[in-house]
Amino acid sequence: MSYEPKIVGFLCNWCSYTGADLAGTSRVHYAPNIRIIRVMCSARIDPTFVLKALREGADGVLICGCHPGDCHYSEGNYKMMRRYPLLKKMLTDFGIEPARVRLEWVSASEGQRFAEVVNDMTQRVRELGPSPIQQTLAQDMAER
Amino acid sequence: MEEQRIGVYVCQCGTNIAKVVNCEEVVRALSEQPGVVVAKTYKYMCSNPGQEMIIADIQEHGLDRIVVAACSPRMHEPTFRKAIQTAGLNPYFVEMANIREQCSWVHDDPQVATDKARALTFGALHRVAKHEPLERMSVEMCPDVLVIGGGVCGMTAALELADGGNHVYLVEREGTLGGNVARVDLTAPYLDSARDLITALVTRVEEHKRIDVLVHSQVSSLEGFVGNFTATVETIWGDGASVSQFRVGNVVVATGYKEFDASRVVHYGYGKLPNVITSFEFEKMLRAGRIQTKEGKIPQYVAIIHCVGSRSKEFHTYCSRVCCMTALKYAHEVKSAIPNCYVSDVYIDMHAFGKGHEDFYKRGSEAKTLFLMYAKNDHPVIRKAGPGDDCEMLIEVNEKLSGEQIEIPADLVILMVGMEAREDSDAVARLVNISRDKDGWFIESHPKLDPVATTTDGIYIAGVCAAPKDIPDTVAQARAAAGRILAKTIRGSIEIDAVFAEIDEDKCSGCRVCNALCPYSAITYDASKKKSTVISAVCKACGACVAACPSGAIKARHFTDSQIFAQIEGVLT
Amino acid sequence: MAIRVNPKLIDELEVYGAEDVQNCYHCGNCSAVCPFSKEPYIFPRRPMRYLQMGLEDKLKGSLEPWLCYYCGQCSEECPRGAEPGETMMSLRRWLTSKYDFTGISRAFYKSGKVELFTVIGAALLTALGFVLWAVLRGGDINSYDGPNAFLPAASIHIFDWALAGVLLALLLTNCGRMWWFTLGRDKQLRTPFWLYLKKLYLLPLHFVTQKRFATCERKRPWAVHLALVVSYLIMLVLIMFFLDLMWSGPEIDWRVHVFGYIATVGLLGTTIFALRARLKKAEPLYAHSHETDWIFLILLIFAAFTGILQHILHRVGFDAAANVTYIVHLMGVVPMLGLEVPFSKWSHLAYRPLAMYFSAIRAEAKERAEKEAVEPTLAAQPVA
Amino acid sequence: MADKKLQIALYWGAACGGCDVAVLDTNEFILDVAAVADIRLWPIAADGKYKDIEAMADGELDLAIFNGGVRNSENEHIAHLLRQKSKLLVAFGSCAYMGGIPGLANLTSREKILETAYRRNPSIEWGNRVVPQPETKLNGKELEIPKFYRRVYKLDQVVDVDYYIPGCPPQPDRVRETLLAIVKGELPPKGSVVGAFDHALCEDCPRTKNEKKVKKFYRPWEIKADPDTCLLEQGVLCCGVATRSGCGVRCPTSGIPCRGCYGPPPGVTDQGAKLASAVASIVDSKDPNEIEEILAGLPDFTSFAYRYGVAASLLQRSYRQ
Repeated sequence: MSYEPKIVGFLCNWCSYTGADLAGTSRVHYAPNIRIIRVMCSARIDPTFVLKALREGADGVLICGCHPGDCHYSEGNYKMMRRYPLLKKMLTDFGIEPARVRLEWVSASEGQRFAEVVNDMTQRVRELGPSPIQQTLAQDMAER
Repeated sequence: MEEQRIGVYVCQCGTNIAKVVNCEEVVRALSEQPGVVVAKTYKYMCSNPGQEMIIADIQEHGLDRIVVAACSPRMHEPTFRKAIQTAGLNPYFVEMANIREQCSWVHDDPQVATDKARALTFGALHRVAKHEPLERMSVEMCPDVLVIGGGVCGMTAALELADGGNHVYLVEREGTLGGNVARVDLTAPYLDSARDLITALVTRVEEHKRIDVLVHSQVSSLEGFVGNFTATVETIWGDGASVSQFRVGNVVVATGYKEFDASRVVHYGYGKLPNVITSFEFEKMLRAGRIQTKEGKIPQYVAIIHCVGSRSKEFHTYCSRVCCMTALKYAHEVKSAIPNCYVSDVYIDMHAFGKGHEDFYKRGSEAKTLFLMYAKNDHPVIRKAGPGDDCEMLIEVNEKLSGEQIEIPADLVILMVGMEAREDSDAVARLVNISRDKDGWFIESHPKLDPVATTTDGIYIAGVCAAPKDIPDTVAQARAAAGRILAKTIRGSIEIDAVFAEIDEDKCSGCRVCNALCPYSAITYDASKKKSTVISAVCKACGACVAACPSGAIKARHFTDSQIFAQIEGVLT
Repeated sequence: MAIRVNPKLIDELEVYGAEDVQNCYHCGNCSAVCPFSKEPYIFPRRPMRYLQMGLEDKLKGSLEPWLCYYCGQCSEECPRGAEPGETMMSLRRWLTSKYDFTGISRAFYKSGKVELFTVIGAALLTALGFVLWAVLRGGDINSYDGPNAFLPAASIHIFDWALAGVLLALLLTNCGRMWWFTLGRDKQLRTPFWLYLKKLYLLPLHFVTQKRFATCERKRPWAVHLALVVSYLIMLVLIMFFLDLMWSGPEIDWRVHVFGYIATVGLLGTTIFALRARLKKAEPLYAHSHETDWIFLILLIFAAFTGILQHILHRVGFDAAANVTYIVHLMGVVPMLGLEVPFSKWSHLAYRPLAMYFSAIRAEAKERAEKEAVEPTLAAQPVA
Repeated sequence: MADKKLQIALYWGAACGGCDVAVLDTNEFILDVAAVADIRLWPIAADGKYKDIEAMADGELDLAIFNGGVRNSENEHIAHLLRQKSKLLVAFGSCAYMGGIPGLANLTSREKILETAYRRNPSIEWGNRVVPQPETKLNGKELEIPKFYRRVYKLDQVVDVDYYIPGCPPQPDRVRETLLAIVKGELPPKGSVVGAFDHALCEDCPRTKNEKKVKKFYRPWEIKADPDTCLLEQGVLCCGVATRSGCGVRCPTSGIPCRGCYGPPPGVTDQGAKLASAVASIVDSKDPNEIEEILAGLPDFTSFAYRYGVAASLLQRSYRQ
């Protein structure tokens, strides 16, 4: 079987998770590779979560929050917006393609857009190939 | 830890889930997991028989945690929380896996959808194992209200609240009540007297036994949180001052605005040309009952210039909303006082959005007010007329509707000065812990759905302090704020959601990284203990501080690191 | 150089019938529905703006009012009741008074009474003049034609031509002034003489066919107007060139007969129709009637009616009555032609075709100027 | 126990020797230790052969103190050996605890390290630039040197560890207290971090803390930082917020930002990620471009945030191909 990427999605409750639900109620089909985890706000997303997901075998991580200016908590998404560049920088230093992690703003009304984002993300991660993390760590162990 | 006894329930949602997801297979996979005592699938988990099945299983098998793989938790989480509570479990011991909206409805390959449903349910299973019992809290709500600002807005809110039975402290910085409306003659578009309006309000406020009016006063501090604020008010009496302190449950901020300083617009010559006056100066003339130039002459030509300080790149980009109708009111008042006077109304756009406004605009046209349009950033320029002219001044403007460069004769020019956030709005915002937008107006909780509440619980904003608006809108907001407060105080206490952030005092290092992150100012710093604390009544559980806390001292109840880690592990098995 | 706004002009225009122009807030609906409004002649909105602002010079130089036939669609579409159609009508009246150098036109438009009294005065003078003349030269009241005729055709003919000469002189002077205001004084506009020749065909074309009017969505006003114009022209030709043929007994040329009756039916029919319509305010065009409109219509009906009446009286043998009626007829015709053509409503028979002629010249001159302005820049483009 | 001397072994893996010095820095206390204990192995200070350890019975040692990470097969071999022979195994110092400074090498690859150390380094003067191999044939004989692993491990990634004493190096006072506790048998639960506190460094830092909003970051030498105010809020990247206290706030009190050697406070899974989260959160901007610009003031953030903790992080190493 060909490689199918595993993608973990961290979605804020008010915009993006609702947007993903809207994709469902509108029956907008999209790639099945994403596993969504709900958080109250994108500000709750600690870079640790992303590293944890990658470490546990995710090939990509999608972070979605309300559009800037539209946060349910008024400014939570800006906190994620600030963490994101540093997170990408760290991933690059760890030799992981930063494209495996992506931050997108998806509102509660953008079910269609959510589907497009997931499809695009899935395609890109598929092109990147499987995450090297678990395999490399296994090779390290085998060497000893 | 004691062995957990988890029940897993996979809903078929009629065929909504079952036609794509093989629910039996999900149940089979889950039933093999450690800790899972019961795993079942059923047609409609949310139906009464479905809920009763879960309740019966909890009692029969001694289940302590429940996973429901069904629709979106946004739909039925409350249902299942209630159900397991009926069975004697803490309501937070249930976790839902969204296998309908985010699985069966968006995928069509049964195998793939089943795999995904299984993964999502594994996520829920791992997560629920980490759940903790949570209890809702109740906080006492003081019924007294502090109203800051004694204009139309503050007085209306105070009366509404006091009529509703609450005690109100109305704090006004100036020596008299009335605010800016007290400076106005008639009101547009129905030309009622502002004086009558204000007098009626002031009399009622001053006579109301449940309103304490504090003039010459300022709120110097506001401590606490919703239902439990302590306000300190300083009052200055001539050369003496006194300080009073009282407890309030809620605050209405109705601090209004100040007018734009017309001398900032140099090309209008305000302050240099004696007969260029501001709208408020003209109101004074109208109240005195005599429209005349500085020299005491009756003007033959009156010009009104709109958007002074508003809708321009240089000053304020926003529209001040009331000036258009006020300008029409001036045209009307000039024409009725001096029938042979020619009124030019120099505007950018005529904003006649409100009730009766368009008709009022038409009446202005019918009375032969000459409307002349200028471009937003191409201001008219006023200069003194020559000796041969039959007027005092000439206003040169690039008139948009004709495309001509014209000059308008004028003996008296009225500048429609816009509204501006008061210079102390920053201090007020800090005082009550709310934010301001780039123009200095206070920010509402939601611009459309929650316009009088703020991100700080118990603090309401009404009237122009939130953005320019006219008297009817202001009064509506004042009453809305009062209504919100009355609805909250009537119960005597407020219930606080069990989901909020809390700081482990032992772990908090007092680094204060979290302090500025909270949009609700729910985090306070105790300087003596050198620790930060979350006021749970104020916290809305976004988790921004939790993610940022570098010492892992802040816990997001029901969204803890370990719960989310567990879910990550689960969905990736 | 900035143009001074004159807020008083709008008051001045009120007597010409522009009563609602202040209501206009320039949504542009009127110009959008008007079938004639296109670059560079955008109306009614633009002239209305000039009027609101009192830009008198701009208005005097406008051809737009003459390009409007007052179908009235603009007034129907106007959301503010600013009556753009009527405003254009009143601007035509105002322009007429501006083109006229004598000031008579202005006096007529400013006061219906002045016009009425002038018309009556002219009528009485006419009657007096003709009666005196007939009596002095010994004309026989019982003789309609022949050498002893009370009013001999040949003399009347001479009078016709004399009157026509005076009228033409007055009208041409006014037309000259119109040219000066609209084309002549515009220093920026370069209108070579050949352009005037090139467009000259437009004058008779529009005069005779009224074909622009046919562009309006409503066709009836055009039909009526065309009928009136054609009838009038026929009558004019008959009177100016074949008066003597119309005069005498049973031997009248049958062609004169046929054309004469057609013209009479046309004149009477159209004017009665218009009178009825104005009374009933049947169409936007007829909804607002200025005093001058009434006087003009009544004079026209009066002239047509008395004209055919004296003919019939003569034909049935009541020559004395025919002669009296003829005097009465002249009492209508002379003020109608002598006052209405150069100074009042009827002057538009000259101004309107002229305006179309001028507007075509102006438009082409402008287009040429623009082309010239563009071409050098094109030439200066670097070659890629 | 009182009549029998404690049997102790000290060992260094991939380490700089600082930890051993830290033990010696307990000064005369080390003599008290010597009085109650037999030091069976301490390569830096005392003689002792691996084969002596190998000859011991399992559990014969009471305490083995291991400093340094596990970089090669020798390190691992001794780690296993000490685990087997000792009742207690303590990971001593940041390298044993988290991989430490040598663990930074995990951000590059073994090949690159060898290339740099044996071929590209400008100080290499001998001619053939040979990269040593684990097995070499010389004069018909097979020579073995320890195998250089692909990466550095922290001690507990290789063997089971009883206690951790963080620090680069651990503070002598903490060392003394810990050793005393072990001698007295007052042992905390297995797996505990000892010789350090359960809170972050800031709690003990004397600098004044205010609400934090940072518009610009500075390297320590770029700014004359106020000596009484929190360094982080002045824009100097200080790891103290995400670092366990126990060192005595040595660096910040000397005007140097904390480098994070005591590792993350309890409750923090990944020190670098947490530091990133905290530091980015206080950036004072809502404009993506400005945010990037401000964060560009943190060059080589990863190495800074994981100075001691790459091997202990969630990702553990670089995955660059």
